[in-house]
Amino acid sequence: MRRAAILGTAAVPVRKYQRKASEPIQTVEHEMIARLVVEAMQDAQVEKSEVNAIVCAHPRPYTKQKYFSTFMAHYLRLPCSGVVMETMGNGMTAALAFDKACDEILLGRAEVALAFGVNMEMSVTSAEHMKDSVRATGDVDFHSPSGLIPISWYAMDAVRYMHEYGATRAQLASVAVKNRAHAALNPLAQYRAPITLDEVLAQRPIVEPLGLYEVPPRGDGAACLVIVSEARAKASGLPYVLVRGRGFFHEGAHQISEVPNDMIRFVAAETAGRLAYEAAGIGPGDLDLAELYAPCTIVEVLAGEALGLAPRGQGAAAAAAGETRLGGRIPISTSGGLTSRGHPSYATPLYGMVELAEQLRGRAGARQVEDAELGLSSNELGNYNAALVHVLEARR
Amino acid sequence: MRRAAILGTAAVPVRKYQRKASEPIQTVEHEMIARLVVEAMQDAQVEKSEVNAIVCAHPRPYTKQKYFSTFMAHYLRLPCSGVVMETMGNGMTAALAFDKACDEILLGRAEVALAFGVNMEMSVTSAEHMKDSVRATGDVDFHSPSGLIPISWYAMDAVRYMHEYGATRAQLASVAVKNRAHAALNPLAQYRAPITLDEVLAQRPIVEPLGLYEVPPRGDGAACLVIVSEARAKASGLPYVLVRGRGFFHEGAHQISEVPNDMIRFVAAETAGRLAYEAAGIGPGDLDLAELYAPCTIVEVLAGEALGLAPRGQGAAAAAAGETRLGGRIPISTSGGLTSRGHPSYATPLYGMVELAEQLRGRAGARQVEDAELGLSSNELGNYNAALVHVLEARR
Amino acid sequence: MSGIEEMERIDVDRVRSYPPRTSEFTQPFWEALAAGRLQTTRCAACGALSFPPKPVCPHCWHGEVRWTPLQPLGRLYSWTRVHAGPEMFAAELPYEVGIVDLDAGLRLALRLVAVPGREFAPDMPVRLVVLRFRDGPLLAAMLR
Amino acid sequence: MSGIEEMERIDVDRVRSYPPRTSEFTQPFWEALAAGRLQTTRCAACGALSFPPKPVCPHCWHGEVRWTPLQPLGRLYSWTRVHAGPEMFAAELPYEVGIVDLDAGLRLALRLVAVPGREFAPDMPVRLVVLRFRDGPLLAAMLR
Ligand SMILES: [Zn+2]
Ligand SMILES: [Zn+2]
Repeated sequence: MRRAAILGTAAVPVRKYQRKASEPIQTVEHEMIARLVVEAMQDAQVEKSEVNAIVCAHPRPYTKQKYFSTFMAHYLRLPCSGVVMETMGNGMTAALAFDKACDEILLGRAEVALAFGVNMEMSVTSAEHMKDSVRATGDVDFHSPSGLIPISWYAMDAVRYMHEYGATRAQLASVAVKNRAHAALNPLAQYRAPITLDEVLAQRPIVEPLGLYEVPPRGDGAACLVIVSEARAKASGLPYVLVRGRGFFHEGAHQISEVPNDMIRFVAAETAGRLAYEAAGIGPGDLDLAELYAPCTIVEVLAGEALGLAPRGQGAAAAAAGETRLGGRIPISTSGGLTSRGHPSYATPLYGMVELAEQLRGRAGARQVEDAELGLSSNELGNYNAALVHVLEARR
Repeated sequence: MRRAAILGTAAVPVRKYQRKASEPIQTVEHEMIARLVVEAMQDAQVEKSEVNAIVCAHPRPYTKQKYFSTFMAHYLRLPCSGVVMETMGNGMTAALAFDKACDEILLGRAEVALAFGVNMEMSVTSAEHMKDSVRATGDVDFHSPSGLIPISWYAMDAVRYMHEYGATRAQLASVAVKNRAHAALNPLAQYRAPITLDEVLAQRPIVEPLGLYEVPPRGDGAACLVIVSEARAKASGLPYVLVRGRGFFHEGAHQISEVPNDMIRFVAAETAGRLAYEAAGIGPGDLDLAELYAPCTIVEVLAGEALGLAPRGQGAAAAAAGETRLGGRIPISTSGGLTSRGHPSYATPLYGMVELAEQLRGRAGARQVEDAELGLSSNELGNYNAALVHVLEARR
Repeated sequence: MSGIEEMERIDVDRVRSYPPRTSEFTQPFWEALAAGRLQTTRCAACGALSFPPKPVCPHCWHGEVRWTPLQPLGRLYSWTRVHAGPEMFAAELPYEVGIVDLDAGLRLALRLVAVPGREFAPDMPVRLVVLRFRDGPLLAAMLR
Repeated sequence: MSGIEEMERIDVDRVRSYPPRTSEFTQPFWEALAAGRLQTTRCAACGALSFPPKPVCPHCWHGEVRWTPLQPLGRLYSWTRVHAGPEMFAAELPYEVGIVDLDAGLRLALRLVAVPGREFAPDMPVRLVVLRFRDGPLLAAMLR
C-alpha cells in the first residue's frame, strides 16, 4: 500500500500583506506562492521535473487572479499528469488541499505533489468581510437573518460547556495564555508578546463569554508543502514526516443539528480521530503533540476531549493545569494556534502541517517537543461538524 | 483493483432558473439539488444509509448559500466518512467533482458517493458576469487589461486553424448545426429548434470569426450522479456505466504558453486521452460516442482531433461531412453539446456524464446511438490547457 | 391544530438586516409566520418533523412532505451576545442569539428578545415570537 | 542594450478599462514601459526569458532573475475582434486582441491597434507600441 509523506515545507509569517486597492504597490499572491514553492522544493531537495500534481486551497474572493491552481501551473510552467485543482470546504479548505495531494500519491498518479494555499483578506474590514461569512452561519434564509456569525456557534458551545461541566472562564482563557506563550517561540506567529490570564479576561467581549483574545485574529498568510511517496521520501536521505493514519467524518449537520443532540460532544472529531488512530495503529496516549484547528479557546478544549487528549468535561481544567503546554503531558498547538500563531483561514490548516513537520523533523528550536515522534493534526468545518484528522510520524 | 461506476443520474433541463433579487419568489439551489438527489437515488435504487461521500462542484458566487457541500450534507442529514468537499477548476470544476467522487470509491472510503453541481447565473447580465470572468483570461495584470474574454482564446484558435489547414467557416459552423439537431432530441437541452448552416453563418459576430450560435449560450442547471463501486453496481442488477479508463493532463500553461507552441494542437487532450485509452485498453476507434466539453464549434473540432476522433486538420471537414452526427462514424455530443444542450458552466461536465449514462444504458430515446458500448467524456479548462478524460463502458 | 398557541407579534420599526428569501416551497412558512403561526414540514413516509422546512425529508429522503403546525414552546439550549457583527447588523449591536429546543423535538437557532432585568441562561423555558419588521417577519425567542 | 528599438507611444485620452496592478517586483516593468522600453526577466541560472516577468524562473524554478530589454518586434500568431465584452470594456467595443510571437522567442497576448485599411491576419509582422492612457501605460501591437 502506498503512503504519503511531507518532505518539504515553506510559509510566510502570518501578518497583514494585502494592501488596499488604492495603494500604488500591491501584494500579488502568485509571486508569493512561487517563492514559497522554490523554498519548499529546496527544503525537500526535489527537482522540478519530479513534481506532477498541484492541489491548492481555493483563495478568498479578494484574490484577483482567478482559477488560481491552473494559473500557478502556468506561472510555474509545470505540466502535470497528477491533478491540478482547488479544494473548498469552509475552514477545512486547506486541509482538503493537503489530503487530496496525498490522494494523488496514494493513487499512484504522482510521486511528488504540491499542496499550497494563500489567504489574503486584510485589505477588507472585518465588518465588510463578515457580510460574506454571514452566509456560512447556517441556512442562509433561516439562520443568517438572525445575525449569527461563524464564531457565535463556538460561543454557544462555551456557554453550554460551562453550564454542564462547571468549567470556569479562567480555565477557558488559560488556553489563550498558553497559546501566546507558544507563539512567542514561533517566528511564523502573528502575535508573539506574552499575555497574562488577567489580560485575556479583561478584553472586550466579542461573542460572550469570549473576548478579543479568545477568538481568532484575522491575518494574511501562505504556505506550501511538498508531498511525496514514502519510497521517494526514504530515497531522499532526509528526515521526513509520514502520514501514518487518516480519518474523516462529517456528522451530517452544518453548524446545528435540527435534532437536539449533545452539541459540545464533537462527534466528527471523535469519529475521524478514531478512524485515524485505527489506521495508524496507535491511541491518543501515544501522541507527542497535537496541532488543532481551534478558532476559539473553547474549540481547542472540546476538540481535545473528542480526540481523547483529555477526559470529557475536563479539557478546560487540563489546560489550566498546564497539561497542554510545552513540557506538559500533551502539548497542543505549539505553533501558537489560531488565536496567536494566527488564522489566515484558507491557509490555516497548512500552517498546522508546517508546525508538525518542523516538530517531527526536530527543527522547532526553542519550542521543540523533545523526541517528538507522533503528532496529530485535526481540522474542521462549521461547528466542528466535520473533522479531517491526520496522524503524522517522524522518520529520520 | 477497485473501479467506480455510475448507477444513477438526474438533471434539470438547462434554462433560466435564477431570479433577480428584486423578485418576491426566489429559486433556491439547495431545494433543487435535494430533489435531484432523491431522483438520482431512485434511479440507482440505492438506500440513503449506503451513501458515504459528497463531492460537489463549487457553485457560482451568485449562489447565496455558502459552503454548499457541507450545507447539503446538513440539508440531507447525511453523515459521511467518505469526503464532503467542493472542487474548483475553471470549466473542469464539475468534472473534478465526478473524478474526486470516483476517487473515494477507488480508495475504499465509500461504496456510494454523490457527485453534484448547480450553476445559477442567469439573474446576472452577461456584461456584469464577464466582469468576473475577465479575471480568468490569463494573468490578471498582464492579460486581462487588454480586454481578452474567455472565448477570445477559442476564436484565435479558429483563426489559426483556418489559416493553417484551410478549414472553412462553413465547416466550423456545421458543428453548431449538428449539435442543434442532437439537442432537438434531448429533453434536457436549452435550445431545441433546428437551425440551418445559413442561419449559423448569419449570426452577429461575438468573437470573430465566431458568431452567436458558435459560442456557448448562458444557462442555469443542476445535475446529480450516484457513483458506486463496481461490486455494488453489479449487485444492483441494473444496467450501469463502468469508469473503465481515466486520464488527466495539464500542459503547464493557462490560456497561453509563453514559449511559442502549436496552440491548436491540444496537447492536454492528446495526453489525457492517451492515458485514458491505455487504462481502458482501447483505442479511439473502439468508441461508440464522445461527449466533449466544447464551448465553441472550433473546440469540438480541435478536441476531437487531439483525442484521435479525426486526423489532425481534418476535424472540421469530418464534421461537415456528417461523421460526428448521430448515425455517423463517431457521434460527438449527442446531448446537443455546450452550444445547444446548454452550458451552465459549473455543472456542464455532469450533464456530459448524464448524457453518456443515458446512452450507455440504452435510455437515450430518439437520439440513442445503437448498441453503444463505449463512450468518452473529455472536459477541459482554459484554452484546453488541461483535460480530464474518462472512458465509460456499458454494463447490462 | 387545537392546543397550538399563536405567537406574540412584536413590531420592529426597521427593515430586516439580512432579509431571507422566499422560495415557492417555503412561501407557506413565511405567510403563516406573518400571521403568527409556526409551521414546518413533516415527512409523509416516516413522519419526522424537519426545521427549517424542506421539500425532501432529511431522515429518509422521501420526497413528499406535509405542513404541520408547531407549538412555539421550548427551552434555551445555549445563547450568546454578539458584540462584533457584519456590516448589515451594525445598527443592532450588541444583540443576542440562541439555540432553542422545541418541545416537539426540533432544534432551532434564532434571535433572542431580551426581557429587562432577566439574563439568559441554558435550560430556561422560552416561547417563540414573531418580529414584525417593516419588510417582513422573523422568528425569535423570549424567556417565558 | 544597443539595437533595441524604443516603442512608439500613443496617447489615449481615457483611463484603462481594467487597470493592472503593480507589485514591488513588477514595478520596473511598468516604469520602463511608461518610458517606451520593453523589458522582462531572464533567469540567472538557465538564461531563459520569461513573459510576463516573474520572480522565479518558470523553466528551472531558480529564484534569481535579471531584467533584460526586449526587441519589440514579432509576428501575429492569431487574433480576434471582440464584439461582446465585459462591462468595463463596453465603451471600447468592438476591439481587437491578438497573440504575438516576439523574435526573442516569447509569446504574448495583447490589445491590437488597427491601421486603417489593413486587416489583421496570422503571420503578419508586428511591432509593439505603448498605449499611454491617462492613468498609465498598456502594451499593444500594430502591423508593421
Ligand atoms: Zn422521512
Ligand atoms: Zn531558469
